[in-house]
Formats: sequence, C-alpha cells, structure tokens
Amino acid sequence: AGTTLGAPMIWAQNIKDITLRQFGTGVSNLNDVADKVKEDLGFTLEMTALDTDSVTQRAATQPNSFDIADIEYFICKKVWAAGNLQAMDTSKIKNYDKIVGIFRNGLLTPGSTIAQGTAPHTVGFTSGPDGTDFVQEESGWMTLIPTIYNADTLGIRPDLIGRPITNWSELLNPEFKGKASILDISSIGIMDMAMVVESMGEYKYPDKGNMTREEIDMTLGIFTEAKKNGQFRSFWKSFDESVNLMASGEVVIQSMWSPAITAVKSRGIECVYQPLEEGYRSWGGGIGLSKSLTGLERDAAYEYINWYLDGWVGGYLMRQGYYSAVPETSKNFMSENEWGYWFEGKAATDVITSPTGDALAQAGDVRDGGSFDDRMGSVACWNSVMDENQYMVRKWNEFIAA
Amino acid sequence: MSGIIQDLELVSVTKRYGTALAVNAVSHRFRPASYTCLLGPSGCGKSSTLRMIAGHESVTEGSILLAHRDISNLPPAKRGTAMMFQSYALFPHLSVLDNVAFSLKMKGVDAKERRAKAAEMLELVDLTALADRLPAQLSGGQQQRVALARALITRPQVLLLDEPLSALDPFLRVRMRTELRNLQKELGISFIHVTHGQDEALALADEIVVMNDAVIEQAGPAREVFNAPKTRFVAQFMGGHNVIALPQGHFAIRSDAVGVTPAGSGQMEGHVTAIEYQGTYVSVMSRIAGDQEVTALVPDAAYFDAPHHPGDRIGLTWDAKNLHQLTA
Amino acid sequence: MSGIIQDLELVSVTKRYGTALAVNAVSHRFRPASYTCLLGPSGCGKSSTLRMIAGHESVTEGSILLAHRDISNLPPAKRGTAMMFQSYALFPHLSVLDNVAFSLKMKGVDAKERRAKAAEMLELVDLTALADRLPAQLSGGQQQRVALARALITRPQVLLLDEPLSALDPFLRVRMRTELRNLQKELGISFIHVTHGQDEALALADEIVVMNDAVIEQAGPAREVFNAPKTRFVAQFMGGHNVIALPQGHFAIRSDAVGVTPAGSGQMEGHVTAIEYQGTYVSVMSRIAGDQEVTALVPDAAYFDAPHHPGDRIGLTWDAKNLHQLTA
Amino acid sequence: MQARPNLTGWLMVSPLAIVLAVFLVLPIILIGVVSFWTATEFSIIPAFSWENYDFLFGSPVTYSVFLNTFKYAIITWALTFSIGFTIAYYLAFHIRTQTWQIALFLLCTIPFWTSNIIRMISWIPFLGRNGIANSALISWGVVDEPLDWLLFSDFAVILAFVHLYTLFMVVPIFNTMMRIDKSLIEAARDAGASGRQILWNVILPLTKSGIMIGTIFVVTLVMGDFITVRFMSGSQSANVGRLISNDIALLQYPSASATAIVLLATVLITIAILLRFVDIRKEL
Amino acid sequence: MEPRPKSFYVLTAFFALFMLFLYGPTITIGILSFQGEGGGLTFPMRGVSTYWFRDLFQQQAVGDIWGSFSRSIVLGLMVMVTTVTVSVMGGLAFRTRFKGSGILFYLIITALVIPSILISLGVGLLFSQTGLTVHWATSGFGAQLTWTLPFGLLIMFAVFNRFDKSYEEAARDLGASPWQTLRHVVLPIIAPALIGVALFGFTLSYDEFARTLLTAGSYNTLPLEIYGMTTNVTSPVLYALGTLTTLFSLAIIGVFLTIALIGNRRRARAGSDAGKGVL
Ligand SMILES: Nc1ncnc2c1ncn2[C@@H]1O[C@H](COP(=O)(O)OP(=O)(O)OP(=O)(O)O)[C@@H](O)[C@H]1O
Ligand SMILES: Nc1ncnc2c1ncn2[C@@H]1O[C@H](COP(=O)(O)OP(=O)(O)OP(=O)(O)O)[C@@H](O)[C@H]1O
Ligand SMILES: NCCCCNCCCN
Ligand SMILES: [Mg+2]
Ligand SMILES: [Mg+2]
Repeated sequence: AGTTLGAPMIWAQNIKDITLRQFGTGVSNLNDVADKVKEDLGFTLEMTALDTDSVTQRAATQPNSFDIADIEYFICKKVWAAGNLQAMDTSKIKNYDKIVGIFRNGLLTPGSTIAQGTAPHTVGFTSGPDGTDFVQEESGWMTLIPTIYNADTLGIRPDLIGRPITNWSELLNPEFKGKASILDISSIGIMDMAMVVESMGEYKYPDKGNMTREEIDMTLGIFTEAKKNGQFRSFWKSFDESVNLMASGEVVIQSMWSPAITAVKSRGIECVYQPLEEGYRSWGGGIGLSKSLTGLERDAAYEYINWYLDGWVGGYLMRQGYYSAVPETSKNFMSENEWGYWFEGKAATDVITSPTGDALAQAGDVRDGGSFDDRMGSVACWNSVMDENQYMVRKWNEFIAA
Repeated sequence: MSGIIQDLELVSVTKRYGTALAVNAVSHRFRPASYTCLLGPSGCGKSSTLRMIAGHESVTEGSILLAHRDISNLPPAKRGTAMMFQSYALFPHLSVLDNVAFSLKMKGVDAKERRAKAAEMLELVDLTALADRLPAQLSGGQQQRVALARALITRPQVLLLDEPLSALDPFLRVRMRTELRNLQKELGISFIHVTHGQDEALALADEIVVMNDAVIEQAGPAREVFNAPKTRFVAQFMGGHNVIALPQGHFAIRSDAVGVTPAGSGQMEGHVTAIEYQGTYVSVMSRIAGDQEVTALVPDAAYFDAPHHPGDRIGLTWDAKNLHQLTA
Repeated sequence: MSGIIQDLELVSVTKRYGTALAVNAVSHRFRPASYTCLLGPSGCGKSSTLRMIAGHESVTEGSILLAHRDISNLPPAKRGTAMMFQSYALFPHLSVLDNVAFSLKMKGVDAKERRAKAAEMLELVDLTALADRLPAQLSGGQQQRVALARALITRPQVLLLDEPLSALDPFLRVRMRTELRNLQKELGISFIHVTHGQDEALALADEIVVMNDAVIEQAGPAREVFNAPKTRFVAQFMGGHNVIALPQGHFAIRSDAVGVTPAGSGQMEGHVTAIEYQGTYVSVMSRIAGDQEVTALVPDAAYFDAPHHPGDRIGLTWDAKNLHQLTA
Repeated sequence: MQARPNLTGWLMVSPLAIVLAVFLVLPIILIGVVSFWTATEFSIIPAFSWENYDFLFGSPVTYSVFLNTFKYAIITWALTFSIGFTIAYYLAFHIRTQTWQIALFLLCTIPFWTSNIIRMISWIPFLGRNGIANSALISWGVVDEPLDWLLFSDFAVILAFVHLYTLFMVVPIFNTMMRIDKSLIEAARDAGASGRQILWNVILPLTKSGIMIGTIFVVTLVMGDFITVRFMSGSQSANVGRLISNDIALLQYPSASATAIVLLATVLITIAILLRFVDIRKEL
Repeated sequence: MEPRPKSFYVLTAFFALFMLFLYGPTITIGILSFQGEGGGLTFPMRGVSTYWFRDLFQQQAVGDIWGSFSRSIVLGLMVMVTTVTVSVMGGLAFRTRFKGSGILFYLIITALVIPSILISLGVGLLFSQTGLTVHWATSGFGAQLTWTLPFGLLIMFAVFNRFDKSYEEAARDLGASPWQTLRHVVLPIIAPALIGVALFGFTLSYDEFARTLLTAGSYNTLPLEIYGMTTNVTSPVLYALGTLTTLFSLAIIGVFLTIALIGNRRRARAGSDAGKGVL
C-alpha cells in the first residue's frame, strides 16, 4: 500500500475486525473504493448508496445508522446543527495543507472572487471539537473533510440539437419543448433555475444563494409556467436517471452531472457538458464522522480519510470527470495522458477510458470547458441552503406537484 | 299460449357427458295434462332427462317434440316449458314480487303491468301478504310456492320440477305435494316431476316413469307400476314388494299379501330377523330357505294379538294369485 | 365403563339463547338400554336437548343426571355419552382407522394398541376393508358407519344421534335404520335419536318423546304414542290420524279406522277433496261439515272396486270405540 | 363451556393487538401530533401550531393535487372494474371445466406475486420515444412522429395502475361470481332473459360485494400510491402520496404529517362509504 | 360438446389481450435481459448473451444486491412465520367474540387500507421520537406486519367462517383437550389455508417497498435496492435482476404449490385402494 502508517502493532491486529458503515450518494459510494480499503487498510467499509434526499434524511435523523457520512456541503449546512456529526481535527489530516483553497479560505487562487451560494469553506469549519456553529476561518476543526467537487452545467445532445448552445436560458427555450429536464433536488435545482432566470434577463439576483421569498416565488413561478406549457419531459433525481433520459433521446438538454455525461458517452452516444457564458453551478462533497464514533473506530476513520486524500480515490474519481480535493496526490495515480486531459485541459494523446474501461475520448479530444482552473475559475454559484430554505422547499414541492 | 293441450314426446333421446352415458336412447310420450313422475335411484339420469326437456342441457342424440314440433334446439324460454329448480333458485336480491315478475320484465312488460300480473300469480299460490319480502325471509314451503308462481307466470304447457319437495321437512313435504297435485289439476297442464321417493311418486303421479341406469325400466299408471312391476328392479325399488325366487322363476308379491302364521302351518318356513313398527302396520322381516328375505306387512292389531320377536320361527302364507311373475 | 346399565334423567332442564327459550323446563327419565326417539317439528328444541346431554351446550337451568350423578357441568368426554353428528363430522384428514382410533390417541394409548382396538370396532360395523380410506372416499352409508364406530369406541352408556339418517337417500335410510336398531340391541346401551320423521321414529323407537315448542308434549312407547295421542298436536304430527271436533270435545281417530260408504249411508257426509294413491292404501281426503278435513285410508283393492273422485259426495263411517278423546 | 371466553380470546389476540397498537395506532397518533409541530431542515420542533394546515389549505396546489388523486383513483377504478369484471365473468361463466377455470385464474394471479417496481419499469422499454410501441406505430405508418404521451404522462401513470391493480378486481369479483348458484342463471334463461339481461339483472347485482371489495383495494392502493406516479409521470404529475413523500424526502415531517392526516381522513371516509354497501365479514 | 355462444369468442380474444397486457412487459424485459454485452436498456438487441446475468453476480459499482437479497429472504421468513402464527391465533380468538373484537376488526381494515407511506412515516417518526434505531428486522418487520397480518387474518376469517364447528365438538366428545383439538383436528384441517397465508406473508414481505422505505434503516431490502438501482444503474443488469426476481417469485409459488400438492397426494394415496387387493 502506498501509505505509511505510524500505527502501533496492536492497532494493526485489531483493525481487521473493524467495520465502518459509510453512506452517501451513488456518485462516490463505490464498491471499488471499499475493496481497495480492505486491501490497503485491512478493515471493512460497508457502502450504502442512496439518493441525495435520502442521504440528507439519514444524516439528519439516523445518527446511529452510520459511522461515516459522505455528503455535500449544502447538506452539511442543514444537518450540522443537529449535532449528529463530530468535528474533525485537521492536525490529524496528513494532506490538510494540500487541500485546494476552495475548501479552506474559499479562494481557488489568491485573486479569485467567491461565488454566491453555500460555498464550502463557509460551512467547512467549526469553533472546536464540540462546536455546532460554523466559523469563517480555518479553525483547525473541520465539519467535513472535502473529497470531491465539480463545476456543473447543462448537458446537451449536440446531434439532436444541431446548433451551438451558449446560455443557461436555452433550458427554457420553447424549441426544446417536451425535451428538456431539470433535477428534482431543491437545493441544487433552485440554483440552476436562478442561472436560467438571470440568463434570460428576467431578473438579476442580489444574492441568488440567499433569495428572498419574493425571489423564490418569482423564480419558481417562471418554471411552473414552463412546466405547465410542457417544457419538461421528466424530472430526475439521480444522475443515472439523467443518463437514461439523455441516452434514450427522451431529453436533449438538461441539468446534468459530469459522470452522467461520461456514462452517456461511454455508450457511444454524443453528449456534451456544455460550458456556458454565465458560468458554472458548483458543488462539493466531503466526509463527516458520526458523533458516536470513538476509539479504535475513530482512529480507523482518520486512517481512512488520510488514505482517501492520498491519491488513489482521487485518481479514480478524476477519471470520471470529478475533481479531487488534493489534486496533486491524485496525479500519482493517473497517467500523464489522463492528467493532461482531465485536469490540465489538454488534448488527449491517447484513448481516454473510464474506470470500467469504456472509451470516453480519442486522441486529440479536449475536455469540455478546459482545464481545472478554467472550469473552477468560472463558478457562478454553489448549491445552496438559504435562510428561507424552509419556504423554498415547500414552494419547490408545489412546483413539482403543480 | 294456446288453450289446446299439447303432448310432449322424447324420441330416442341420448345424453352423453364426455364418454359417460347419462341418458341412453330414451323414448317416451308424456300424456297431455297429466302429472308424471320420473322416479329412479340417484344417478340414473332423471335430472339429465328433465334438463334436456327444459333446454338447459343439449341433446346429444334424438329429439324432443312438443306438439309435434322439434324443440330440441330452442332456447329454454321458447319451448313452452318452465322449470322449477330443486333448491328453487329464487333470485336472492329480488323481492318475492320481483322474482315472480322477472320473466315479464325480461320481455319488456312495463313495471305496472308486470306487477299486476305477478300479484295475480301470488294470489294463486296464496302469498300476496309476503310480496315484498326477500327470499331469505321466507320458510321453505313459502319459497317453494314463490318458485312455482315464477315458473307458472310464463304460462308453460309443461312444468318441469326437479325434486321440488326434497328441501322440505317430512311434514311440509306431505302438505306441499297435495298443493302441487291440486294446482296441476286446476291449471290442466302437464307436470313432470323428478323424485327418488316412491311414496311421493305414488301419491302424485298419473303416470310413473321408472328409470334405472340411463334407460326407462317401466312406465305406466301409478297403480300399474306398483301392482304389476315388470322387473326385479322395479319391484324392489317401488317398495312394498317381496321378490322371491321360485323354481318357476322370479315372482313379486306385495308385502301386505304375505300372512304370518305359527311355525309349521304356512307355505314356507322362516325365522324372524327384525320387526319394524309402522303405526297402521307392523312389518315382520324374516329369512327363508335360500337366504331370501321376505317381509310381511301385518295390520298392527293382528300383529299385537300374536307378536313375534327376532329369532322366532314363523310360517308364511300367501294366495298364489297374488304372485306376479317378473320378466327380469 | 361398568357393564351395569345406567339411566339418564333430565330434571327441569331449560335452555335459553339470549332471551329465546329453546328448551323449557323439560323433565324426562330415559329408560336404560332402550332406543328413544326425540321427535318434533323444526325448531322445537330437539337438538338443543340432545346437545345439552352431550355437553356441547351449557344447561341454563336444571340438571342432567346419569346414574344419579349430576353430569351437567362435566366436559363431554367425561359424561359417559357419545355423540354422532348429523353430517358425521368425520375428520377429513384422517383415515377411517385413525378417525375411529382418535379418542384412544387423545388418551395416550399407544399406536399399536389403539389400531388394534379401532380395527375391532371397524369389524363390528363391517368396514374392515375400508380402514385406510379417507372419509371423502366413502359413500354416505359408509361414512355413517365410521361415525358410529368412532362414537362407540369410547364405550358410552348413552349414544346420542342427531338426525343420523337425514343425509342419506330414502332407499339407504331404510336400510341404515335397521342396522342402527340391531346395533343398539346388540350393544345393550341407550340410544337417543333425534328425528323429525315420524315413520323413522315409529320404526326405531322403544320410546318416543314428542316435543313441541320447547316442551315435551307426550312421551311413551311408540305404539302408545301412535295409538293414543294425547293432544291434537301429537295426533296430527304423528300422522295417520284425523282430529275431529264433536260436541263432546276433540277426538282422534286413525285414518284406517274410517270407512267410506256411498253418500247418505254413513255417520257423516262429506265431499271428496283429494285422492292420494299410496300403493297398499288409497287415502281419500274429504271435507265434512264445519270445514273439517277427514282422511280415510282405504285398502287399494277396496278403493278401486268403488273409486271416488274429487267432488264426489260420500258417507264416512267409524266404530265409536276407535274414537279417542284428546286432552288438548 | 369455556369458562372465560373473553380471557382466552384476549390472550390469543394479544400478539395481533400489540402489533397493531405499536405499528399502526401509535404511528397514526404520532403523525397526528407531529402535524401540529413545526420543523427546520434538520429537526422537529414540538410546539403546537396550525402552520402546516394553514399552508396546506392555503395553497391552490393542494386542491389540484387532491383533485388529481381522485382523478387517478376514478379513472383507474373505471378501467380496472371494466377489465376485471369482464375477465372474471369470462372465467366464471364461459369456462366450463373447473380445471381450466383454476388454471386461467392462476395465470391471472401470477404477476401479482412479482415485484411491483420491476413490473413498472418493464413499461419503459415499451413506451419511450424510441420504445417498442412507438417503433411499431411508426413502422406501420400509423404515426410519423413518436408519440410523446405514451411515457411520462398521465396515460402512462394510469396504464401502470391498471397493469398493477386489475388483479385486485379480478380476484374478489371472480370469487363472488363462483359462488353464484348456476341454477340462478338457468332460471333466468328459463324466464327468457338474454345473455345481456342475465348479466345486468342477475350477475351484476349478485356480484356487488365482490365489486365493492375490489373497489376498496384499488381505490386505496391508488390513493396511497406515490411511487407509480413518480416513475410513470417522470415526476411531472403529483398525487397526495407524492406530496407526502416529497415532504418526507426534504425532512418536512410536520408538513408531511399534516398532509398525511388529511389523506388518511379522505381514504377512511371513502372506505366507510364503500363499506356501507358490503358487509366484509359476511363476504369472506 | 355444447355449442359456444358468439360472446365466448369475443371474450376469449379479450382475455388473450389481457394476458398480453399482463405479461407483455415482463416478457419484454425478460428478453432484454439477454441483451448483448454492448446493448442498452431498449431495443434493438445487440446480440444475445447471458452477460448481464453474469454481471449481476459480480460486484456492482454501487450497492449490495446479494446482501439485500439475503436480508429480504430472512425478513420474508420472519414475516411469514409471524403472520401465520398471529393470524391463526387471531382467527381463533375472533371466533369467541371477545369484547373489543369490533374495534380490532376495524383496525385490521384500517391497516389494510391505510396508505403505506403513512405507516412508513409514522413508524419512522415513532422510532426517531423514542430514540430507537430503525432497522429492517425491527421497525421494518413491524411495518410489514401491518400489511401481511390483515391479509392473513382475512384469510383466516374466511376459513373459520366455513369451518364446521362440529369437528371440534366431535374432538371434544372424543376426549381431546382444547390443545389436542387444535393440534390434531383444527390445524390439520386448515393446513392448506395456512400454506396460502404463508405464501402471502412471504411474498408480500419480499416485495414490499413503501412500508419499508423509511423503516429499513442502514441496510436495504431487495425492493429498496432495486428501487435504488433504477436510479443508479443504467445497464440491462437491472433487467437481469428483474427477470431473476420474477423467476424467484415464481419458484416460491412453485414451492408452496408443491407442498400443498404433495400433502394432498400423500393423503389421497393413503386412502386409495391401489395395490391393496381390496374388493
Ligand atoms: N354436468 C355433468 N357432467 C358430467 N357428468 C354428469 C353431469 N351431470 C350429470 N352427470 C352424470 O350423469 C349421470 C346422470 O346424472 P343425473 O343428474 O341425470 O342423475 P339423477 O338421476 O338426477 O340423480 P340424482 O337423483 O342424484 O339427482 C350421473 O352418472 C352423473 O354423474
Ligand atoms: N346457537 C343458537 N343461538 C340462538 N338460538 C338458537 C341456537 N341454536 C338453536 N337456537 C334456537 O333454539 C330453538 C331450538 O333449536 P333446536 O336446534 O334445538 O331445534 P331442533 O328441534 O333441533 O330443530 P331442527 O329440526 O330444525 O334441527 C330454535 O328456535 C332455534 O332457532
Ligand atoms: N408486487 C409487490 C407486492 C406483491 C403482491 N401484490 C400486492 C399484495 C396484495 N395481495
Ligand atoms: Mg338429479
Ligand atoms: Mg336440530
């Protein structure tokens, strides 16, 4: 294994009996990871993959049902106050200093501006080991250890659209009536909507990451209208639903996640993760520890986190189009061609394959949206939990039901 | 229907269920305006015959003629027959009146008229007071009369009854059979009544048709069938007869024609096997030579003057003219 | 159980279902080792009485004594009674042998012994060949005999039978009643048999207990009940009787004691209402003054010498000594 | 007789009573209580408030969703009843041997024992824009453009409902039909009734109880559904069940509870009305 | 044979169409589960293979099909045994018309008609409010019982409605204690119905989705897993799973039917004359 463990012998012997229960979305709760953990660290990691809402629900209401929560930052904002998770000591995180700035001070590069919405660093730190608040500086106590993140945009079927798409507003273009889709996860969907509304020129939000009730009503009003006019073919809740919609041609333009595009492409179907003028809607995920985790298990969990940031998982995820929290360790687990294609935005020099071996790109292809800096530098907003979240959620439900 | 009474005829009628023969080439002419009983043991084909006449069972071979018209392939309601079912088959969801009016409703007769006609029918069977009840609220005898009224309202030329009395208790059974008989007389149409009770058949029938094993074993006026059974089967089935094997052949003799005398003084010797008191009579069962059972029906007074007990030896006497030779 | 025969006594036994009175303070002593029939119309309380004796229904008031011991509150199996159910209640999942051996199994008798005993019992009812069959594979008569064997293996002092013959066809019914009667004689225990057929009761019973409306109307030897009914109800229910209202009171006269003469020459005048042929007899029903029905049972030969038809006027004669005064 | 029938009865029924008390009664009470609480995204605040009901009854969406729920229930009922009755009638009155009746009846019931979700998704390759149905229609020249409304539509929802639940009509109706004395049919025929008249005047009234039981099943299953509507409408339509499940998904338990209470009341009232037409205990 | 009316042929055609409707989709996915290795969720077939079935037995990218399958079996058996036992006891109890039976009966009807999601919600709330952990074997088990018990009980009511009391009276007459009556008479006679209740108990649990949704806790049962797969899996492996679960359900019915048939046959054989030389 590529890790150096400064662990006492007794640890090494007991660890085989340890089982950690992790849950999260299908994005990162991959059995390959559990297998690799068993191989590298010796203990058992049980993976449960759920949809985003179920993940939130379990993190908030069933603290005893897991040891490790693999959740998104906006979920953290909802559930941290419930006290089900424990703060993590950054001094125990070997690669803490190599974690990209986005998760520490919010800045990709020292000069970057911070996008609207629930940016990860705003909910990434708490005041101390028992803190239930969020603090806006690197306090040494993290709520989540970042794992993966990405800049999301619209996915399109260029073969079925046949013209360039450059704006978020195209989602509501009547040209795509009955062939558009949006995801039915309120905290994410409302941000896509906001991007569309601004792109349409209907409204400019002072802070779309924290809308007022009127703004929420207006935003959802526009989309409800579109829904009633038959703009949408379907809504989706997990990326694979979006894959099926796109691959089957039921939908030609929709909010989409990066691996979904990868999946569509791996079937030999043309699909583009279309960079848009208004920028990306971004998200980040991380690992949190259950409050009830102590002793040997907690030690194992820290081992696991350190291993996670050590590069193997990063490489694995990067090969699906996500970004790793510590890109430089991932580089060790990727070929030069892969690193160039996925991270640096260079043209592929050889076939690019998915972790399961399907060809995703041929030599000469360039990743949609270019390099890491280009993409993460154009983030317009983060998935959000607003002050009026409660109201938004109810209105969202009305929108779905309307 | 016309007032002229029509006769019903079966011409070599056969019924097969799959390969099983239920009715085997039966021919019979039913006399018009008479009461006929189809009598026979269970499974002999009585119901099948009746149901073919009614049109509820197809005829495998042969024809059924009513007034010389072949009705074998007509639907039940077009035949001029009506059927009264064994357990009456009253519609449980309809009142007595609506049950009786059912066939008129099917014909499209309007509500007022059909109710009036049904009420008339109920009058006939003396049920006017119960017109609004549901079948479940009636006693067995009342149900039977509703079923009758419902069948008769179609003005059939032939009324078919499948064991109409079997659901009644013995007391009621005797009363209702008198009513049936009177009704038939009154209406002047043919009744064909299936039963396996010979007393019922004797009491009711102008003509008895005894069936056995898918064929008609004997048919004729009740008295003739009882007094002059042609076969061993008929003699035994009709009851009240002894069948005795003598050197000259098999003979039937009515039990009441057998006398009991002290041992040694009869035509034959036997010993008593059982005594059954029957009110007016006492039946003395005895075993004679050749392991044959002979029953003597002795008037009660006579018996109790000189009672016998199982095991006693007795003599049996009869008048030779009462011996009746059987053909099979 | 002991070989000494014990008598059964009902002391003012009452059964109420809610407020409905099914059996009203009935007292009766059943004679030991005799065949008793409980006879009466439907709903008169026969089954309730029998089931109280068996222990399947609690006694509301009064007691039931067997050999002077109050058994009213004992469980069924401890009473020294055994019951044969109307539809036999043979256990459908057990073979004939296992049905018969059931009570021994419950007692913990080991398999070999109980099978041997059950086989003996089957021998008694002549069913050895069918020991391995299931009840569903038996005819009605065979089932009845299994039920008998199963009840008798408990060596009861009293065997209770609720309409044991009603599920059989008339032919079989007559045969099985002879078997029942013989069995009772052979075993020498008491049989109490519920029926609503008076012919069955007459044929079987040493003693007949006629019930009506929750009470015993008359009890006595079969011949006494038939020949000397005490009440109008008994006279009518037993059949074979006319009840005539004369200035001196109500009288019963047996139908076979009434003669038919030409009009004008009898003790009374009437007109024929119906004729029922009964084989040995013809029953001539007539209406006399006061709208009373009188039935004369005329030997068939005599009748057909001078037949009558409905509507004919006839004379009716009887011997005054046959008139029998009724008490109610 | 039995010394204390009440005591024995209670003892034997206690496991049942306990299960129902813990997993039916308590939960319903709790839902009732929680419907008057409020919530944040991560916790429930146990303080009495009408807020949930205010919001529920204050939103026009609620009414349209309830209406939609009834619409699904009624259309599905009408279809399952017509199909179920016809199938049951065919099996009970047109199939002559009992062996065949049982065989065909079993054939009808087999899908009932398999996974509802699998049965639901089985429709997707059928109905999609490039699915079997559309390909066939296009290749036969019936349509030029694929029909969009085959999938992700009310049509698809109702199709799936009918597919899943027709059996619930067939079974009880078939059972009651089989109990109709065949001689009643003969008696009707004897009285001159045509096939149609027999159907209308005899069979239909005598099958009422089976129809009611089937109706109770279908109506409650459709009214309580949330998954079929989501799957088959592509999340585009909603019924009350979805309203609740969306709320639950977003941790709005009090709001979900309020909707649930209203749904429960609606269902129970509907059932109470249906039960007036049939004595279930007698029909078993 | 008797001639058929015209309506017979029309209805036969209708029945055939209904069968097509009922089985068509299942057969379609049955066919699609043999999709070639490169094929997708819809037609056309790209070759024929058992690839997706083999794939099913390999570890999937996410989830744990076989773990959830074995949980579903265990849970199904738990529910089955409990349903049979509790239904029989309940059925027997209801014959005594104890006080409160009316209310309980209406509760059973309520359990039958209450939307499943309410049970899920309510049981979930109950456990969270009392600080208990939801688990498929506790809360999930209880929630499923609210669905299987009404079915089991309704079957038992139907059975006991038709059960001839004189069997029990006869047994008591023959000296059987109440327990012996139950053991040697009642249970054997109602055994075929109990097989039916068991079949219901098992398959209803095995297929139950809604009531388990919020009550299963950390580990998925098979329907939850399948549901998860419909949102996480984009290959015909889903159809392979669908085909296999359908076959498994059929196998379960087969097993129960066989048990019933063997029981019948054994009895019939015990009672037949075959080879005994009787008569
Ligand atoms: N629908 C049927 N299918 C096959 N066989 C039948 C059918 N109906 C009657 N049978 C057989 O045909 C024969 C005659 O039956 P049928 O009902 O006519 O007898 P039955 O004289 O009326 O007898 P019972 O007195 O018992 O009513 C019997 O052997 C019977 O088993
Ligand atoms: N379990 C019961 N509950 C309420 N009433 C009953 C019950 N059993 C019998 N009865 C009523 O008690 C009366 C006597 O009934 P019982 O069964 O003893 O009559 P029966 O003489 O045997 O009649 P049948 O000849 O019809 O069998 C009837 O009015 C009957 O309705
Ligand atoms: N297919 C899921 C449930 C299987 C059985 N169907 C519903 C049960 C009603 N009897
Ligand atoms: Mg018959
Ligand atoms: Mg009785």
